[in-house]
Amino acid sequence: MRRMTYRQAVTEAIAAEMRRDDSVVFFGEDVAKPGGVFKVTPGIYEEFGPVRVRDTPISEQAIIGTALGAAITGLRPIAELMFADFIPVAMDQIVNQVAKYRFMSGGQFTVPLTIRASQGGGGGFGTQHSQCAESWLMNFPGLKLAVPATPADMYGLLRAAIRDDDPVIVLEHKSLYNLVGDVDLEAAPGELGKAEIVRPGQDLTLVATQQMLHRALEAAESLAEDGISPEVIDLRTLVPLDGETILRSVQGTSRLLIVEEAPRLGGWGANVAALVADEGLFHLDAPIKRVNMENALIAYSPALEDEIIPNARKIEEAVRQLLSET
Amino acid sequence: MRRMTYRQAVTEAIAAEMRRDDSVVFFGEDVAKPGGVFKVTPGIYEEFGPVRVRDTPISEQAIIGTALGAAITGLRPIAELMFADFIPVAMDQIVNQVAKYRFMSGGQFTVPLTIRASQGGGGGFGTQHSQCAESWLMNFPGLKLAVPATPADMYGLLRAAIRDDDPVIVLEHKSLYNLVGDVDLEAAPGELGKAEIVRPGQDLTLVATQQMLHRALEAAESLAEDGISPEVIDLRTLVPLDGETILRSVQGTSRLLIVEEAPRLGGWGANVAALVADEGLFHLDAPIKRVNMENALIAYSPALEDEIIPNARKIEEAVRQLLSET
Amino acid sequence: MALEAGDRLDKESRMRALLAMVKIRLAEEEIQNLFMANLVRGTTHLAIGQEACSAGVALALCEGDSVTCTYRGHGHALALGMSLRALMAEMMGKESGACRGRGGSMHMTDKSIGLLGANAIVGAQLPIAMGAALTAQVKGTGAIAVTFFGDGAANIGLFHESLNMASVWKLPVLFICENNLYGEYSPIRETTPIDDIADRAGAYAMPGVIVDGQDVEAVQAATAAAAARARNGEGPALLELKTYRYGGHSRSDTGPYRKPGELAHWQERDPIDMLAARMYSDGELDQEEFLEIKDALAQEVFAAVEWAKAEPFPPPQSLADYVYASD
Amino acid sequence: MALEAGDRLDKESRMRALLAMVKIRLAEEEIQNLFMANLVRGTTHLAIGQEACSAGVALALCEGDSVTCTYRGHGHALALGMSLRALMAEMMGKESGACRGRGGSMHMTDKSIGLLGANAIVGAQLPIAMGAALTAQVKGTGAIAVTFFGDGAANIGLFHESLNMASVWKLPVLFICENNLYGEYSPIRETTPIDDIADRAGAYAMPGVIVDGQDVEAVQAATAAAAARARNGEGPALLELKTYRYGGHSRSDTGPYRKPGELAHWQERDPIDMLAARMYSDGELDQEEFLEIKDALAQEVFAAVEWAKAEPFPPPQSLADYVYASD
Ligand SMILES: Cc1ncc(C[n+]2csc(CCOP(=O)(O)OP(=O)(O)O)c2C)c(N)n1
Ligand SMILES: Cc1ncc(C[n+]2csc(CCOP(=O)(O)OP(=O)(O)O)c2C)c(N)n1
Ligand SMILES: [Mg+2]
Ligand SMILES: [Mg+2]
Repeated sequence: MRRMTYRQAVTEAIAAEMRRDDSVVFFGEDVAKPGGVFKVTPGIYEEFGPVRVRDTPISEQAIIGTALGAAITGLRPIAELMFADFIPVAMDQIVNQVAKYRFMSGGQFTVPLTIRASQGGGGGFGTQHSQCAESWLMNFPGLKLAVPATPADMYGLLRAAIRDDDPVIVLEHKSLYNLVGDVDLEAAPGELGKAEIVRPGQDLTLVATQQMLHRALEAAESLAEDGISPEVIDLRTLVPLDGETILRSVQGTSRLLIVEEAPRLGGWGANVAALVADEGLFHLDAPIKRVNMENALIAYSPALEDEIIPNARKIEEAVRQLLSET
Repeated sequence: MRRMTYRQAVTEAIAAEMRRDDSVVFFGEDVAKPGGVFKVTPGIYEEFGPVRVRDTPISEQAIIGTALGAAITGLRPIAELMFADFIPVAMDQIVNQVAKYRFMSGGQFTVPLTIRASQGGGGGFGTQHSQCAESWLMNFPGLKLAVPATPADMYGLLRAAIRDDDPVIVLEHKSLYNLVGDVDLEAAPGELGKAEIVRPGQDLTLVATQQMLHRALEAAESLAEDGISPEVIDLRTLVPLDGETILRSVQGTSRLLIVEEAPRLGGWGANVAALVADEGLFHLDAPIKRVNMENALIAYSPALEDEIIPNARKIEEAVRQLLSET
Repeated sequence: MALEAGDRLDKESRMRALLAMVKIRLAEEEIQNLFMANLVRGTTHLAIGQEACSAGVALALCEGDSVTCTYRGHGHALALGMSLRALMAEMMGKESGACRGRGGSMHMTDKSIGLLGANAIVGAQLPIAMGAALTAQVKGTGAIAVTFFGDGAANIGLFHESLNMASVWKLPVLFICENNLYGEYSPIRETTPIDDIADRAGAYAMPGVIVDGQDVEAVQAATAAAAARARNGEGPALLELKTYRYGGHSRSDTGPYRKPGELAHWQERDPIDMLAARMYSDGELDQEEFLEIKDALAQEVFAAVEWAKAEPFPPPQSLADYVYASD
Repeated sequence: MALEAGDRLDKESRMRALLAMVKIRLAEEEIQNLFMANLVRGTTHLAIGQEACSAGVALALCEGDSVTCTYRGHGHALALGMSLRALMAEMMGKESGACRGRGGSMHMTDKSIGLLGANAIVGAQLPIAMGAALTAQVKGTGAIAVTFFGDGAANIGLFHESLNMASVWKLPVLFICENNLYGEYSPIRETTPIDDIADRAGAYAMPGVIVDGQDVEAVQAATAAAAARARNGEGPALLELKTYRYGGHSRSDTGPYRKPGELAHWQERDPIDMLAARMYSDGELDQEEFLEIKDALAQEVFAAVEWAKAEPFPPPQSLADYVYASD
């Protein structure tokens, strides 16, 4: 066990896999010599050298396409796209190429490719540098999607992604880079597709990820003082989606509140709601509620940014409101 | 009233708006002299000339960016992207620029821009030329999204899109180009954000769009013979989403089946389900069901393509199944 | 830069080139028939007239090299050695097709011959070949990668990103532009402000070479020279093969945008005829032999089509296969 | 191509350039203070050292022309005439900011001065300026558009698509590359295989001009020449302004990647000092006047900051405003 930040967990995961497997290579903009704009990958270039670790030109499409070509010919690339907001710049390569390559070839290729990007709001980076990408990316079969919320999960899921034979997008939440936690460097890699009940409870189910998970836990803490006990689930991966854990929890609590850092339309929470409204409808004692960003955008102004991104207070209010519904 | 195809309705709508308003311009790949790869825009170049109607290089990003710049400086561009599958190539311009431009400027600009693309499966075009794009595009506040299913709606909604002061993406379903219907060329433009009950009924609500709408109607016809009467709703636009019409219908029928030409995860139907599971839960007598493409991709092989895209038979089965649930 | 066309090919290589080109021509004519008869759904993009490009490049490659190409890829597939059966079955969406019917006409792919994929998104295949070149570079295999694209693709952003990054990383990759004068129905002069795509190479500090794309020997020589340079660690090159498609852009296009006489002009320099004529005059082939060759290949094509027609479709319950590796 | 630098500017224009450059410098120094003191959240990208680029281009533009630029856009905004108050209030996310606090440091935008937007996605602003040029062309207004970008942006796909399409359509747009030698922490020579971005112009059949980006008069002259050509219907041009940023890429960057002595070398050719020296020697300015100018501008900057601090934030209930025109 070592105490480390979420940021360090990324570095450690990449280093561990590169040590273990020569075919792992890593590239992106300013990731090698500079160690990444969020200082997430210092030392990787120094340890593994210029053949396996490379800075690229500002060319997101070429980065992903090259990583794909390398993945189908024997390497296990990790490609970084810096801000998840830049994913759309390389969108064709991600959704029409990477996601579909194995399928279109009738299974001739596997695509062991990891794409990393940092995402999320709260830092005052403005409308084009604060988005979460998982809700868009859920639309493309062929991709897997991990959204770790703790240093241990980052270490576990990023290694799982690198070892996985399918393309996995790992989204790192910027607001969590300094979060500290215990990490077992010798642990087996995480499992893609497994949610975790991070706080058991019986009054309602709270489903969240990343920054929202921590805020949900904060709300749960405060609600506990009033004897309200939410069960808090960290989805950890959105594809595959662990429907079983969600349904089992809702069966116990009869109420579901989904907390997303995403606009309402299109948000991943709609998928969770749809799942429960289909397979778990008769467990429900109340409407499925969602706390999210409505259909608006993240502004630069702190006054607006702090308002639009759900916080513990809003989650708490939504819980109390939901418990009052019948 | 004139009988015309869905294809002709596109041509007529563009021509009508270009006649009415000098600031409407139109460009895209092979849309001018060749009249479009689906022969959707013949005669437009001849009537309005090379200044207002242009063929472009194969440069989707530049097409959308140029259209955006023109839109904020006094033109009303219609930009064509040919296949909706190419939307990801221009994704940054669409979702980070077009969608957010007004917001980021604090309302200094309006963006009266129409983006057209043809979409959908069933034609044997393979994995990269058969997708529907509306489910991805729902994730981006700032965009509006129209999916007309009939010649009259195409004529009405495309004109509404061109006149709208916000960016509207109009998706034309390839399988409907030859569909014939009556169109009133003098009618007022359609209204974005209004669903239509195209077949009233009381046993359950069937929500669909475009190709799926026609298949749902086919299923309804056949179910009627057994005395089963579904209420069929054509959403027509996904953003804005007409929740009111859906909720009112479900209140009457107590059952909801959503039919999508989309993979299950991320599909727009999840949003409709989430809406009803929130605001209409207590109307429901049965789980909310969805017929869609599961989490798979459209193959080239007709055997697989015909299997994966929902058809009337599958919709009918799902209806019968849903009516048997309690 | 000093890429120079080599000598003429020896008889055996010429014969290989001739066989490849005739096979492509006959196979594509048959494919067009299938489509026009509506025996196959969807669309198709033929390379009839452009056979020297794929055949010439393929002759210059070695085992272990990789190729990506476009939807106009039947020629590349056959030149690299895809079996006619796998091709025809794929064309019909059959389980025994090269991609088990999942790919179709636009996605002819065969890992076993180094054909990493034909792409239906303009330009998307360029960096995928670079990835194969990266693998070769990282592993030090000495292999190279080749990517084919059209004149129209030279205007898409990814062309630029690819050539730039390949040059910076000195990747062993050849960018091969088959300039057939049109992107769909638009003449290149209306979408591109320069005459020669090869002139863009300078923007990336790499060699740019204009090659007679109707002369299979010239194509082979230019490719071999660029390949040798790439294998030698000197980085990528851009080759522009000047060529022409006799047919329309795709199935339904009759080519109304052509200038009068243009097609006939190009047909005078038909790649198959040109090579055959040289072989005649060098005493390497006579008319009768050539007829026999054509006949045999026509039989082979016919047999492959008949075989493919009888093959089964993928089972419906397999529709979600191959989406993930674990499927 | 025959773009030629014009004569020296007259005294009045020089004075305008000097005022603009000093204002930018002082305003940005103050912005850096605000960020380092954590009075403002997020990040910022300063153009200190590059002031001659924005000031020189702005001097060559006319009313009705349009500009797009990057996140490193405070200089462009001020050179074009944005008020210091609107800028500072925007920097702090206040309702009275240029974008009502929605944009922030990376999105300084002011329709009233023709500044159509600063973009935080590398390269995304290029075609947006082309759209303004298209409007001018369609409406025959005689206006032009200008788009600023960095050396790093010259490797992104959209650069290529934009220059190509602008050339084909002969749009009245100027592509202005501020080559400050770095894209974030990466030196241009490690990401770009050629020395001069201007050399890429040939791939698009447009003029490419290398300009001393530290000499505001050279920038003005080159821009004016290219602008005249564009207004005349002769199409776009690519200008490469050789320049240098004294600070890091953004707020937190201290520039450890610089070569020793590099910064000092560039500071010897400081754009403000260079112009001031010329004005001294031409008798258009003396040291005392210059000090007074600086002082007055410093006061103005200070007053704008203080004013902005006291301004209100946008009301929380307005968070969904301006997403749609109907809001
Ligand atoms: C990104 C993208 N844009 C547009 C298309 C539609 N399209 C298919 S082929 C083609 C023309 C390509 O021309 P060229 O590159 O010259 O290749 P050719 O077909 O002549 O071999 C176009 C525009 C596409 N498939 N992908
Ligand atoms: C598409 C995209 N990729 C990456 C980034 C991150 N990024 C911001 S600025 C920058 C460097 C740009 O360098 P250059 O174009 O030279 O402009 P400069 O900052 O030097 O003015 C990068 C990589 C981005 N904002 N957008
Ligand atoms: Mg072509
Ligand atoms: Mg720079």
